[in-house]
Amino acid sequence: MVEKTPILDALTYIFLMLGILIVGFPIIYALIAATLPIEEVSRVPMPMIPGDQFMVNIQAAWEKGNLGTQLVNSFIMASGITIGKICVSMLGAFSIVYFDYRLRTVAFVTVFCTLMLPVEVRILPTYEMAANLFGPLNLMWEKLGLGAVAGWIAGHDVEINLDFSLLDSYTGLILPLVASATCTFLFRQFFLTVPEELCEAAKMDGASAMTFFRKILFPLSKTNIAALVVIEFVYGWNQYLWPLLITTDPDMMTAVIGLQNLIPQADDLPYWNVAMAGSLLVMLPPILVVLFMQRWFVKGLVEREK
Amino acid sequence: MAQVILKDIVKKFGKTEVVHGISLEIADKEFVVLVGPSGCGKSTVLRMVAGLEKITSGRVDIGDRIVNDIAPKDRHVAMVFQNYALYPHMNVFGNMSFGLKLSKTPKAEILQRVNEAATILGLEDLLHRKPHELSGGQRQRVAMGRAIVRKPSVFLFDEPLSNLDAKLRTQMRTEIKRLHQKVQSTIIYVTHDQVEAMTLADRIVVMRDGKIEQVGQPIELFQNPANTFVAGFIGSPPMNLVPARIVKAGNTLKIRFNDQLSVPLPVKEGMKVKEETDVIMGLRTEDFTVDNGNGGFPDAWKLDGTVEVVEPLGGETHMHMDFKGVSFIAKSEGRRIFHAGQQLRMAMNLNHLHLFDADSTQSIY
Amino acid sequence: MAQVILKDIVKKFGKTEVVHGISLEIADKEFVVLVGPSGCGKSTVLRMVAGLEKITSGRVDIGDRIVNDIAPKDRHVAMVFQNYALYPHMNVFGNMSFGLKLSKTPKAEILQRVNEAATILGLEDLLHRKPHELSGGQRQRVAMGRAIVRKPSVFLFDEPLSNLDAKLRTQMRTEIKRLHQKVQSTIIYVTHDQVEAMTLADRIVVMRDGKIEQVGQPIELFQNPANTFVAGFIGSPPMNLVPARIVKAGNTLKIRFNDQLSVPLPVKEGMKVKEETDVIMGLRTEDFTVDNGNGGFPDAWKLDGTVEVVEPLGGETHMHMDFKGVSFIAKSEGRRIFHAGQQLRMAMNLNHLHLFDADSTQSIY
Amino acid sequence: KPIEIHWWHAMRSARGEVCNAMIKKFNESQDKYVVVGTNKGNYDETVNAGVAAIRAKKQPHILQSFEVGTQTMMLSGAIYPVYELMKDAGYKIDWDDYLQPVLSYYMNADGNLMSMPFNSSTPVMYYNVDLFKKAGLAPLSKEKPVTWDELGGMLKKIVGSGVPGGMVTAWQSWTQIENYSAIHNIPFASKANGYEGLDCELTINNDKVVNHIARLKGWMGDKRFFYGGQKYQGPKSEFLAQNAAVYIDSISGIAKLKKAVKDFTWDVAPLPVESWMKEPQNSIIGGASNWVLKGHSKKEYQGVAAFLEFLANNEMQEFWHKETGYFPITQSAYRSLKAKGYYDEQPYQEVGIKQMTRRIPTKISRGLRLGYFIQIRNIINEELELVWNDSKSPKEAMDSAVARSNQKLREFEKTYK
Amino acid sequence: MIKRSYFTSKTLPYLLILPQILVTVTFFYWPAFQGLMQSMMLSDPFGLHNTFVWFDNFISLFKDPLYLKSIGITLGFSAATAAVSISFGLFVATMANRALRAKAVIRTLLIWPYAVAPAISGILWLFLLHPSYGIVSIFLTKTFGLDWNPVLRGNDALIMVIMASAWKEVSYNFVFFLAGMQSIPKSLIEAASMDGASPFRRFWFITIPLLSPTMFFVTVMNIIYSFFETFGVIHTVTQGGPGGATNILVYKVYQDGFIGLNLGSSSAQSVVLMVLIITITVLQFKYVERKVQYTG
Ligand SMILES: Nc1ncnc2c1ncn2[C@@H]1O[C@H](COP(=O)(O)OP(=O)(O)OP(=O)(O)O)[C@@H](O)[C@H]1O
Ligand SMILES: Nc1ncnc2c1ncn2[C@@H]1O[C@H](COP(=O)(O)OP(=O)(O)OP(=O)(O)O)[C@@H](O)[C@H]1O
Ligand SMILES: O=P(O)(O)OC[C@H](O)CO
Ligand SMILES: [Mg+2]
Ligand SMILES: [Mg+2]
Repeated sequence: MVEKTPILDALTYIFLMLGILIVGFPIIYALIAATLPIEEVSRVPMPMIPGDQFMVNIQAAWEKGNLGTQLVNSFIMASGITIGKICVSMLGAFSIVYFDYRLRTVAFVTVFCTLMLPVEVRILPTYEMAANLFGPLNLMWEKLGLGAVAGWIAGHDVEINLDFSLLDSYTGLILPLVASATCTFLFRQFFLTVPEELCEAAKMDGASAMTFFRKILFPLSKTNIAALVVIEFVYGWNQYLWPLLITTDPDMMTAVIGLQNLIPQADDLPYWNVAMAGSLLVMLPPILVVLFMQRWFVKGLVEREK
Repeated sequence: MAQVILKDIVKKFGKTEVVHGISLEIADKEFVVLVGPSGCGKSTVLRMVAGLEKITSGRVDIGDRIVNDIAPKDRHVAMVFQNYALYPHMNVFGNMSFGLKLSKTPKAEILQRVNEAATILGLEDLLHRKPHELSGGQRQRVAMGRAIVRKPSVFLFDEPLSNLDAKLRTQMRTEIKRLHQKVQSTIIYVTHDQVEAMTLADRIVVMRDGKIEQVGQPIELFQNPANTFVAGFIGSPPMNLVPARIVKAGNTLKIRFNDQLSVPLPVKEGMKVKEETDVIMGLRTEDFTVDNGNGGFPDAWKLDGTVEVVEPLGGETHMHMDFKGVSFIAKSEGRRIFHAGQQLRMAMNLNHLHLFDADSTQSIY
Repeated sequence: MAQVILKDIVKKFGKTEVVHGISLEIADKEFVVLVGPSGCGKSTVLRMVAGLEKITSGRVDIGDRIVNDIAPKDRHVAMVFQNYALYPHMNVFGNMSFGLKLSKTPKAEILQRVNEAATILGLEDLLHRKPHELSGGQRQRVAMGRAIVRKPSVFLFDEPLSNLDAKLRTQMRTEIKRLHQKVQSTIIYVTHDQVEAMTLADRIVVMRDGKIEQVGQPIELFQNPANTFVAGFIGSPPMNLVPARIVKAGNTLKIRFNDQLSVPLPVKEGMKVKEETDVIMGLRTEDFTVDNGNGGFPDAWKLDGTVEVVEPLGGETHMHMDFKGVSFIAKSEGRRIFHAGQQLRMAMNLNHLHLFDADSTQSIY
Repeated sequence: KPIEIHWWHAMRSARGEVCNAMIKKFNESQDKYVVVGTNKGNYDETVNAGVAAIRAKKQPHILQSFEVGTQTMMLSGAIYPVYELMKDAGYKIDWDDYLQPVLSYYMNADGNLMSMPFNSSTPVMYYNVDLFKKAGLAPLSKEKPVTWDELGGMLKKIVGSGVPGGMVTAWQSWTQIENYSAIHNIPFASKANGYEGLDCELTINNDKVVNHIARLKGWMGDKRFFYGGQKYQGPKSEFLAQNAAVYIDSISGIAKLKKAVKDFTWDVAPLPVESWMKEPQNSIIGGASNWVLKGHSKKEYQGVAAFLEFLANNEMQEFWHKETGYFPITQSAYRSLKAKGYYDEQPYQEVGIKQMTRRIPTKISRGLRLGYFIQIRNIINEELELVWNDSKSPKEAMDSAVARSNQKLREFEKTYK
Repeated sequence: MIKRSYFTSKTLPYLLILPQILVTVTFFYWPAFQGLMQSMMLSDPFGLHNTFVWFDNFISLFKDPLYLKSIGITLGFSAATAAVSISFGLFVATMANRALRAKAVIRTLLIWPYAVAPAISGILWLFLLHPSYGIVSIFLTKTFGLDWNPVLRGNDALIMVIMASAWKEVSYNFVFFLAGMQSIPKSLIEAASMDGASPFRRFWFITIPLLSPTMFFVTVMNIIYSFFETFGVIHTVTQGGPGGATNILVYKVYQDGFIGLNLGSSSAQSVVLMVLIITITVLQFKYVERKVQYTG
């Protein structure tokens, strides 16, 4: 603005620096801790001068926390959720926005009721669902007395026990988290802003629905996809309660869960240096994704508002 | 062979009918312009011809086929949209060739057709640009190019120029006219800009509220508007439309505006105007002239008035005049300078008078 | 006392200079319109007067004070923005009274001033509406009201009408004119619409690329454009501007367009045009008349040409003519019908001829 | 291809490594079975992982559950009682050879062993010998417990000598209420601490317990006692950092202290008793046992039995005891260690055993068998925290703990009726 | 909602929406239904004994003073987390919006905590605020003589989890506020300054009111975040303690259901949360409908 406000301007920058410092302090502190040997880190107060044990601690964290495997798991889970959500929701939104069919409203309502409901509130039954995907079928079999009917037809007892578990599997880590409408909503919002004429022009050009989707809509959604990639990757990577429950095999655990093993518990030595090194390692990938894809990320976030 | 015939076409969106049975025959190679105020159904009619909108009832023929149930791409029509609807992620070549590619046209032919169209439109150097790297006019041209390459027998334009600024609009108008002369297709063109309609059309279709008000050549509509709606819509500045009453004065009829002001009604052959009817009197702004004594108009056509507002536009000047309580706008040549408050004697050229029935608004004179 | 004086004002954004030393004196109560193509710096100049933009160098006086370092609110200016910039969360009353409230004006006075302004603008019944409950024209009026209540000595308008549709624009134009007559303040008005400029301004300032091209009364600019830029900018359709060469023919001078076409250059007192110079010849479209033998023009001013494109607008017709390879646009009365290909003999009214130097584009005749 | 046997346990860090070593030994000792051990977090988490897995029919073969989960597991209907398992698998086990206080905790009403004791512990008192010396205090006896009053006096001296705090305790409910009650033969709950019926009720709002809590609360005033929290931070780090000179925890703390303490000497003493308790009862056990879960094949159970048998053999038990501090669960292993003179070298290793076996267990000191005990412990913990942070008086807290717990007990009772 | 130019096909739209519906029904509706059933049953931890008890679980839930306390804690925690992160986010965004230069750099420096998992944020803050070795708590104790002890004192613990939760949200809020401020037409601010409003008044009278839609959205998202996603923070830092002082609703669901194995009550709590969230969502949509318009 045009006022001459040198004091205010200076204050602005001072406050900004302060703000950035406050926000950044935990990480700076963690970084320093991660460079110190155990004796230093458990000194009170911890020295603020970085030590030279960074690589040692990183290595300790890597080995102790089984981070190699777990980072890969996190990566697979995060990417799986990202790709799954984007695919499922893009097709869903396409169906809802561009087609007129009898059950459209039903589909719309069905999907969007789930908009803001996090997994946490339905965690237990979801767990059982994941434990046996065919549970409901089995239950129906029992409850509806279909078994008896089948038995009567077959002339002997028919026991059906379909069994397909998602526990300790990537599918289990991923699929239940794909069940959310946020992305579908976002794509729907975006599709609604795509000029109708574009679709009409394509129709005049002889494009079928899927051609339009592949050749026009998909390329146009690129920035939205990029935005969602960031948001969903971070979301997937940072999942806590779900992977905590669904994985039991240490080789299937995700890094954020595995990290708990590095935090000094009541029965360990206070290896905070290793814990911090591990934390840094585990938080790095999503941070990098956010920083490198900032532009899209911000766009995506802000568009969620609409 | 690409005449287009609309027969009683009706369009309903849900329960609301927005086009109420329109019939229209468009000859091969004719340039027809649909005009009318916003929401009157112009686009809807066009889109029914294009096949983008189902026809609720009635039928559309293109060439010698009923096309009601034919897919847009098979109707041999091409459409240019108001916002161009260029595919933003494809370059100009991609945009122009997309339809051909989808119809599996051989590569060589695509190339040839696109180049041909690009030459016609002066787009040769832009083929590799993306739409966002083009100016408004260039985009407009690409949109036309995309239509041309398909060699349609009918071109449909939906307000193709309304996104352009005034200068470019004038220029593109000429280009479209030239294009029509070159490609010799039937064109149906939607606009709400009456200048465009006047300058481009072989015939203008004036629509209102889902109905056709009048169809005719531009000059015909200008000179013989069928009703006040067309009269007010065609011509700029619009025709003065003033309520009046026909009264008897001796053995002639007079148009009486108020107690103080009336003018004689010139007798016309076969005239059906009756006395003591309420009418709307129409007179174009150019049918006023500042009286200099040698216009050759009878004195009864001359009125004394006051200039209220002057709008000098350079080449012409619009004067908001008050004649004894009745307001008219008069146009005058631009180089003479008038000022507000000035007293002027003006002659009305009642040879160009229009009268409309006050109730039905239909022309009665 | 609110004359506005700009003295050599320069504006740089970073390193790019967008206003290159403009000087202008605006008298008290004068209505000055800045016109020019997009990006020429109109808004920037206005905003420097408002105090919204720092002045890089030069000075601005308002009334008898240098205002370079005075805050916007203390300059006694009020501004109406293109998008109105109404506070969406306040109702009309809130919008209009916001400035007064901030300056701790007593309640009673606020009420009185707002009511006064509302009366002037016909906003009495809308005071409790929020901006989004208003039509475009009403918003426009509120924006003006907000300016009026502050009783500024200078009003600044930045394209206040460009968001409105054509009809409303005409109507609001009249209201602004009326407002000026009522409040009697100095007004600086930015537009790129030359009709607005012509009809509103006491004086027009034509700008291009951060410089002033010409300042003058509307009719003056129309009749005596200082250069081809102004000539082309003011007037619609724009003046014909055709390159030509002055050659000697006997003891008179001729304007030669090409081997086959030339017209005599009427001698004018104090004329400085020299032979064998390249010029651009300017002639307005209305200075062509279809020759009917009694226009009183010398034969040498008459040319035979072919009609290439006809644009009948009803009241007038624009004809794109070709005279032996030279193109002109001529305007003709609307009721005569011409058609493309027609041969016509046209008279040029060379009394209204303009000549511009081909290099400098400055008027030389 | 060897048959996989899955074992979910709560053993991590030092103890986890020992577990892994034992598994490795077993796997190398034969080629029919492969045991896969998985740490499922702490005790709570391991039990809930197990429960969830059972519900989902993805249960492991063996699930380690801490003593608190005993009732839950017993009534679950999801377990394969070990006595049956061992019988079915053809092992003849001499159950009498097992430490009786341990066995009695895991036996059903008919005296049959439901789960295989594995890591059994009992709380003891660790103290910092150096700080004691500095405060002019003599080392404590390993046999005869000090009284709480004596301890109070000692702590006063210690704090007076400049140590930031006196005493801290881990597992506060277990050490200060459950074991306090057992040692002083005060019922923790009615119906013989729940052994004799689901309709039992908690009784910890008795004067003795309340007074004990009040005493600790009183000590907080002059830093003789302070609260170190339950997790991450924990009282142990306070002991390690020499912020506290006395530290009450399970004997399994030995493994960790051995590993972690570098710069001071520490020793172990029995838990303090009240001066009026002339003949203190045995302390009760803690730690965990291994539950065999239903739903697997006979062949696999064969392997399970082999593994459990393996874990109980002398060699493994000695190894386990030495490395972790947990009891050797069989008399023979204990005797063998004794015979080797191990306890002469490492006398502190024997403090817990002696404390736990010093008297024949009464119905009250035998153990606890409560439904929803995990929640009840959390309730007690919560209420104690409210005492520590001045929100409630000891009496209020204990009353509320009893009321809340009883509600849980009723719910549990309803569920199983 | 309906595009004018839709495609028509009998099967294609169903095929396209099928994966979404399948996933939603399988992992959302079915579990939700199960949860609802479970909430009306008394069951043993292993699901082998189930008694249908209608609304008993809900009734005892709302009779339970601890549940009511947990509601109170959750509300306080969410309100505080939202207040801290919103006010801080707004403040920094305002500063960043004022700064003429380096907006991109500033954003980069502020945005990354968004990517940090709540659980890790908890660890970081635990490390900073730990009573015996956390640098911040040492600073607080030494400088202000505060007796800071989140292990013992509920309020301190609550403050600790609020810090850890709010920290992460600051960047999220910052992004929205900055975007919101940048979408306020410059001319409005200019008009206000012509009207004589100082920077502070412009902020108060123009920016804040115009930011209200963003503010509302951000508040809703913050509340949802602090209701659910902070699970990781609580789980790593306090486990609901001390004395239940940080036992927010979602943690209680976990604690009663997964640790305490009291499934009926836990499910009833889930249902309560679900209803709550649905209410918030509906409100959110209602409000979005009549959002303040920026232009006009
Ligand atoms: N998909 C639709 N659903 C419902 N009503 C519609 C739809 N499309 C158009 N209409 C309505 O039909 C009427 C005619 O619309 P149409 O678009 O044909 O008008 P138009 O003459 O092209 O107007 P404009 O000049 O504004 O483009 C309008 O009242 C419009 O609201
Ligand atoms: N804040 C700015 N930073 C950099 N350049 C600017 C800024 N504001 C304006 N300009 C540049 O200054 C020149 C003049 O801009 P200005 O807005 O005054 O044009 P204008 O005549 O008002 O145009 P229009 O008719 O499009 O409003 C343009 O080239 C523009 O790009
Ligand atoms: O530390 P542990 O393994 O001895 O267990 C202590 C308690 O018994 C747990 O309930
Ligand atoms: Mg239209
Ligand atoms: Mg401008």
